[in-house]
Amino acid sequence: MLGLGIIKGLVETGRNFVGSYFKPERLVTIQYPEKHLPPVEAARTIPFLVYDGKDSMKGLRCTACTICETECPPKCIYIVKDTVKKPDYLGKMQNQPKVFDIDISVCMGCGICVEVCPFESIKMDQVFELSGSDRFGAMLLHKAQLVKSNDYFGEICHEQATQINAARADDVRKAEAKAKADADAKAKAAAVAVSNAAAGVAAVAASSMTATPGTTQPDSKPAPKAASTSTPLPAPSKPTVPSATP
Amino acid sequence: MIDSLDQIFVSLKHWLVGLTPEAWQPLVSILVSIVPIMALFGTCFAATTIFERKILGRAQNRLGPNRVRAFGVKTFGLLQPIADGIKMLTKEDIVPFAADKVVHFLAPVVLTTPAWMLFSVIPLGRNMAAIDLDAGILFFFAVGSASELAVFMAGWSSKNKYSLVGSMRAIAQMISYEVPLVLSTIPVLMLAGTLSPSQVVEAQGVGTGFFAHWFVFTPWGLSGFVVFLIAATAESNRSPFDLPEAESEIIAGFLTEYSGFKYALFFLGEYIGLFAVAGMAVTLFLGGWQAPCKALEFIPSYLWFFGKFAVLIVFFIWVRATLPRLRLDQLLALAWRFLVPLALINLVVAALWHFMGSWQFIAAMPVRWGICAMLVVLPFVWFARLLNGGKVAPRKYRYAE
Amino acid sequence: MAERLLLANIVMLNSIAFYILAVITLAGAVAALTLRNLVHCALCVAASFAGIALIYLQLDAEFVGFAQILVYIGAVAILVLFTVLLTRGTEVQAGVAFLSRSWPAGLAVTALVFAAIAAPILLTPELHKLAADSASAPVRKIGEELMGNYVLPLEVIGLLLTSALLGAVVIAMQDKKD
Amino acid sequence: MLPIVKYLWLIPALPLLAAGLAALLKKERRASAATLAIGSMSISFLLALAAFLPTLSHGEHGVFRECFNFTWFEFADNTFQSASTVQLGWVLDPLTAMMLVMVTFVGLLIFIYSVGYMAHDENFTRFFCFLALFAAAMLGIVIANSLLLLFISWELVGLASYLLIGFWYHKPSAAAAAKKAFITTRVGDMGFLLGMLWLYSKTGTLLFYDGGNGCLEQSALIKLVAETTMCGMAISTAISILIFCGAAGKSGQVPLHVWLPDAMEGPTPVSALIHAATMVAAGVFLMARIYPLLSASADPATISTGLKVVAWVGSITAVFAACIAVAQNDIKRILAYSTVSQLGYMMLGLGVGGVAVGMFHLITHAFFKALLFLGSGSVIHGCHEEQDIRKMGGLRILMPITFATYAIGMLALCGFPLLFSGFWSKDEILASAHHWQISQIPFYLGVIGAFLTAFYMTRQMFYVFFGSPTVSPAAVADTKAKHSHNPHSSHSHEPATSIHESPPVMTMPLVILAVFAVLLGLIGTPAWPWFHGYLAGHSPKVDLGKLAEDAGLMLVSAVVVFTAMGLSWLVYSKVTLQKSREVDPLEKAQPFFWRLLANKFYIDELYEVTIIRLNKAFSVLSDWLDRTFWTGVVTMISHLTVGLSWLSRKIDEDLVNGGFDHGCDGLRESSRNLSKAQNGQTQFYFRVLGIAFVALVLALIWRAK
Amino acid sequence: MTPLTHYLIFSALLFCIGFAGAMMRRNAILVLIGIELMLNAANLNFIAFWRYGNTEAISGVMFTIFSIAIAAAEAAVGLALVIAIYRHRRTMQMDKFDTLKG
Repeated sequence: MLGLGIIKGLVETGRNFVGSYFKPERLVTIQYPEKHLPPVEAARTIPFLVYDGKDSMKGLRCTACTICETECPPKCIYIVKDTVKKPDYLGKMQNQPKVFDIDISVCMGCGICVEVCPFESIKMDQVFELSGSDRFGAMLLHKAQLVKSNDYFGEICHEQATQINAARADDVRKAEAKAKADADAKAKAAAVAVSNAAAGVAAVAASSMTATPGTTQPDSKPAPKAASTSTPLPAPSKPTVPSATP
Repeated sequence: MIDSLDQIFVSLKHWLVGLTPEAWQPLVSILVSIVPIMALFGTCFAATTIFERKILGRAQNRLGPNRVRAFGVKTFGLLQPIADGIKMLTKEDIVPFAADKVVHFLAPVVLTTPAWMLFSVIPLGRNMAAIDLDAGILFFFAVGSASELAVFMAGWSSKNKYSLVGSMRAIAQMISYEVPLVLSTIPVLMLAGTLSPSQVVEAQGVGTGFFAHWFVFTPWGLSGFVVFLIAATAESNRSPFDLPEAESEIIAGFLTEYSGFKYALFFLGEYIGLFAVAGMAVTLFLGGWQAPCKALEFIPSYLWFFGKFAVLIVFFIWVRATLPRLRLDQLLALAWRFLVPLALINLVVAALWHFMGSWQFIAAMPVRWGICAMLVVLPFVWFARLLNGGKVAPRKYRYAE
Repeated sequence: MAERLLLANIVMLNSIAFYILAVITLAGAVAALTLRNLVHCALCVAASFAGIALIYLQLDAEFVGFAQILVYIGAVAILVLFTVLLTRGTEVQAGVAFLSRSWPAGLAVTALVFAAIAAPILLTPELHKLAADSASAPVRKIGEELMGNYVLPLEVIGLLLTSALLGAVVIAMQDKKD
Repeated sequence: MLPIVKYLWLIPALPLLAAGLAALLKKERRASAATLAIGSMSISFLLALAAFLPTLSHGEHGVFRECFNFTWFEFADNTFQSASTVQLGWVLDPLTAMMLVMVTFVGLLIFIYSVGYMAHDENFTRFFCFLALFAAAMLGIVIANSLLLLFISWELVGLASYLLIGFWYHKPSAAAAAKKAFITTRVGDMGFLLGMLWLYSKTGTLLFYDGGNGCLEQSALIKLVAETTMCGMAISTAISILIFCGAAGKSGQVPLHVWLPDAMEGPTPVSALIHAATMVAAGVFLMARIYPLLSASADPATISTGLKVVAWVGSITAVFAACIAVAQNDIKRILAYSTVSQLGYMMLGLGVGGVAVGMFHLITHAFFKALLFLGSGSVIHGCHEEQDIRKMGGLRILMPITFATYAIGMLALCGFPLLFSGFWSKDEILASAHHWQISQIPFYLGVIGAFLTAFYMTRQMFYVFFGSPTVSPAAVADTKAKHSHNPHSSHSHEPATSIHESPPVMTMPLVILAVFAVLLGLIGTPAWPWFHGYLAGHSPKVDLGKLAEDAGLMLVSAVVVFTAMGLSWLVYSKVTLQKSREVDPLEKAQPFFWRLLANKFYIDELYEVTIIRLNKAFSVLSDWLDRTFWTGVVTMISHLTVGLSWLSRKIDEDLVNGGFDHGCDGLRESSRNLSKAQNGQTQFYFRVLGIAFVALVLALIWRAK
Repeated sequence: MTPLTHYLIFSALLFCIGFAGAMMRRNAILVLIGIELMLNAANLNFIAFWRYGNTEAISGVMFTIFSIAIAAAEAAVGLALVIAIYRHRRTMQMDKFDTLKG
């Protein structure tokens, strides 16, 4: 009969009304500014740039390859290459961005930049309190505002960060082994000719290899030092292109 | 003592009018009636906005607004209307470029003015109708129908397809539901024998002894009341009949291009219309300001009126919290295939009830009740079945359950 | 003295009200028949109807006034608006004359007609009379008349309205063949 | 008046309503149609019982009789003072009550049976519509207190019979049979109609009983008896003989019996209901109803000519049909001739012994003949529409219930002594015939008929139920099981392969009818003739001595029956065991007589060469007259007319039209000028309106001045 | 205060405005509106005469009530006709509707 369903519905909402005063656990509302919901790993808002180590500018993974700029559907990324290069975690010299801007009022949070980045250098953030009082300027984030440390990434996306770190450590280990093998081969070749000089070079190269994954092994003291010191040094050998991360 | 408490506002008005020079008394008398009504129902409007949101929230296991503070004091959100009001009034008034500016401006005014006028005939207490019109109920429906024009003006002048669709929906809905709305009141007018609201209320006080003689406590009255409530909900464009403003379909219907103060006026007009219809429902079916029995007459009449009024408003809010929106065809089918036939049958039932009132034999009362109740319930069930039609198969869930 | 003053006051207010309403009504009517946008015309005519309803009230004919509002504003005006929308009357065509070709003849005839009505009115001295102080047509009396003397016209009107309703539906219904 | 009398019309009205509703049903609503018909019939049966109960008590004047009459219409005819109205009405007396119970009860059983029998028929709904229509009409006959109402119902019964015989109208034989039945009975009905009109013109009323004014009551009878017509016959006798024509047509008396055997083309329930139990008995009922008229004679001591005619026709029919039945091979045809023969018995009983004797046989016959027909229907149904008894055999094993009930019906029909109802009713007829004053020949004819009846029924039993089936019972049981799984697939034409017992809905009525076929005799034995007392309006006493009085006659009839059955057994028991059953042993012995009998004494052929040929000759004559003589007359008249028209046209065209055309031209010209004012411009009309208004005002002002 | 003449003149003006509109506008809807205005002017006369005459006899009021009802019927049928005509002729111009000319 018409009306019974209506009465059932009224009873349900009536119970909710009364119940919400007596059973606080019924309430689904979070008092937001004071309380937050626990973060969800898959959540994403806007992109940020990841850096390793302490120095945000030196440890920046971005190589200014501009793949993300090309791929970005709303075209909210703006990159200018720097003329100066810097070494990456494998010690190879890479380009670095001079300007890296994202207009987050244009960004739609699709995450395509993250998908296409070959260097794991751009990731999606979980911050959402992004309001600003300036209609135009406040929403245009510059490189300095965009950088966040790999530790932070580990915090918000623990699982993914661990995987990436492991992969990168693996790369380093492989590169080391390769370098060592090369060094051995060279040493053998050089054993006939010059043996003393080669040993010194190999040692330096090895120390620079171990330095990069410093973020994952914060206790490894020589990492920053080695990174900083190894910058001016030329690559000791051709240590294979950093194995393309999936 | 009780009487003077009951008539305190009436005496106050007389005293105030008496203070002025005699030549000005007609004007002053009018003003003294209008100002309190506007103040009172304006406050009601403010209160209803916050309580509606509170109740809606609680009915959906949320908290509702609770954050407005005044000078650092927590008010549990009670000052929300003031904050809203300030926000509304200070917002930019945007008029679309293509809009018909004059009509666009006039629409909220045309909507709100008649809505306020509706209160003038509703008796808020004993001797407390602003004007005791002989044809008050006709006045009520006549003025109430003016809002259709306003809705049309709003929808058409915005030059926006959503607005136009919304206003067309609203007009179709209002015209359709005006028929059962008026038809459902006719039994009351027939049995009360008057078109004056105060006399209708008095007719419901006759013989008040142990049990209230409100019209809602008769078979035809109950049926009429239900039809009236449904039609009133639709007339005031409230959920589940809020198709004209369906946010999820046509943005906000005829309100789409309104902002700021004009939007607030529309908002006000709708709520005032709702109050007026609720007040009319109280007057027609729930005994107006009458107490349910002699023993309770020490409570002043206006308190009775506002008590019933508040119950109805809460009921409207409750319904809004519960029911989902209807489809347009369902809406019109409900009006023409369910409410109108029921209201028409109800006319006959009321006439029967009246004539069976002269029966003298012993079991006359139960027989009268039985026949009338049957004549009300059977068509209800039958039309409900027809309405459901059984065309739609029960929903099957592929994964759930 | 005071009573007479009071009465004079009310009467004066009343008659001022009439002139205001008359001006509004006439303005509405003129606007309705001169504006180019049909929706504006319909809205203006609604205003004019409202003015007439208020004049009825001013003439103490409550019931008729409310009936006028209910029927003309609640129904006829809406009907006109719907018709305007259904016939795409809102599209004001530039360059198409909104007056018929023979409008000067019409104007002349109108003037003649007005003269023919107004002259007898002005020339009949009996019509320069004033109204009684108060009058009322109570609803109950109207109802009794409707059910008594006028019961046959009432029935006929009911039939007329029903057939008009059905006729309107049938006429305006879309042909199935189209 | 008892309320049941006032509402007696409900008994036929309910089936009529059911028929009307069933006619509106769609073809697929089979269950509804059956429910409607059976439900209405059950209610009618209950009402009939309710009507039956009060008739058990006798009124002051002997017989309980109450009637309800009303005026149908009046006409301004001043020839008769009292004849300006036509009245209809219904009557409740023992005759009516007994017939009501019989018709509704047998009808109900047959309706139920039909559900099973017609289960696979496409036009099931239509069938029940017709059945209900028939029941309504039959009940109308029974309750009628007016010869006119009776006649109306009578014709409706004929219509229903026509519809039902031709139910399978796609079979040419069925269509022809229906037509034949309709036309043949019409011949009799002509007499009925004439008799009725004569009666009306003489008495001014057609009501049977009307508080002393009815046509069957004393005052009318005296008037009718007093007048004589040609050959010195009393008018009452002449009228009753005319009405008897109708009865003879309906009841298949010689020479109008020819339609009844052909009517077996209809579905078997129809044969059982209409052509055995009810409709054909309507003739006998009619005779019983007008018995006062029939038996009226100036001198109460003498027997009226009407009764003599009835008795003679009945006795001749009894033997005649029985003879034919001996040589038939179609199971239903045998039963049909048997029916004709038994109807002859009823007429004989009515003629020689009065209402009770004939009606008693009617009632017992209705039950056992309905039983036999339904049994044969069951056999036919079981053998898949096979009706030739020579192709059957051994069914007693395959269809035990049908066999048992059929045997009971057969014994009742044969008049097997003491136990079976047929014995008592037939014996009574024979006894009455024996005591008849006029002649002993009807008695001897009756005895011969009884002998033949027993003979051919035994023959039929042997053919159908004894002997060996063509397949072994085990194999039959096997196919039976298969058959029950798939009832629709077994439309093969090998009768023996899937012969099966009929469903309970068919056998149940058989059992009930069988019970009645046995027990019903007990209400009319000579020792306790309750039935006669009931009809006559007095309570009989049990008197076993009466039994002894008739013992001699009973013995004779018993001997006759046993002899016939024994003879039949001798002839056919051996034959049926042989495989060569195609040639009947009697046919071998007497081929000429056999052929005569098998061809029904060539009655149909006789009609063919006499009446029908005469009819054809008349048609040819009419055709010739039409083509030559009348055509000439018509042609002459038409030429005359053409000449007159030519003259008329000349006058019209030259004289009248000339002036008229001129006038029209003038009118058209002026209209064309005037119509220019109507230019279709609404606003122009407005302007004219305005100017007219101004002119009006000016005129008014000018007049006021 | 206000003499009856004023009402009558007002009503005459209203009537003439309606009449002029009905005569001069090309649009069929406006012609109907003009007719409605004329009807209203007539109604106003009824009420005015009632008010200025014997107010006990309410035939003026009754006539107005019936007149309003008839006007409603007229509007419904008239506008339906307008819609039907528009559907067939695709125009609202009154001077195009001259199929019935003589």
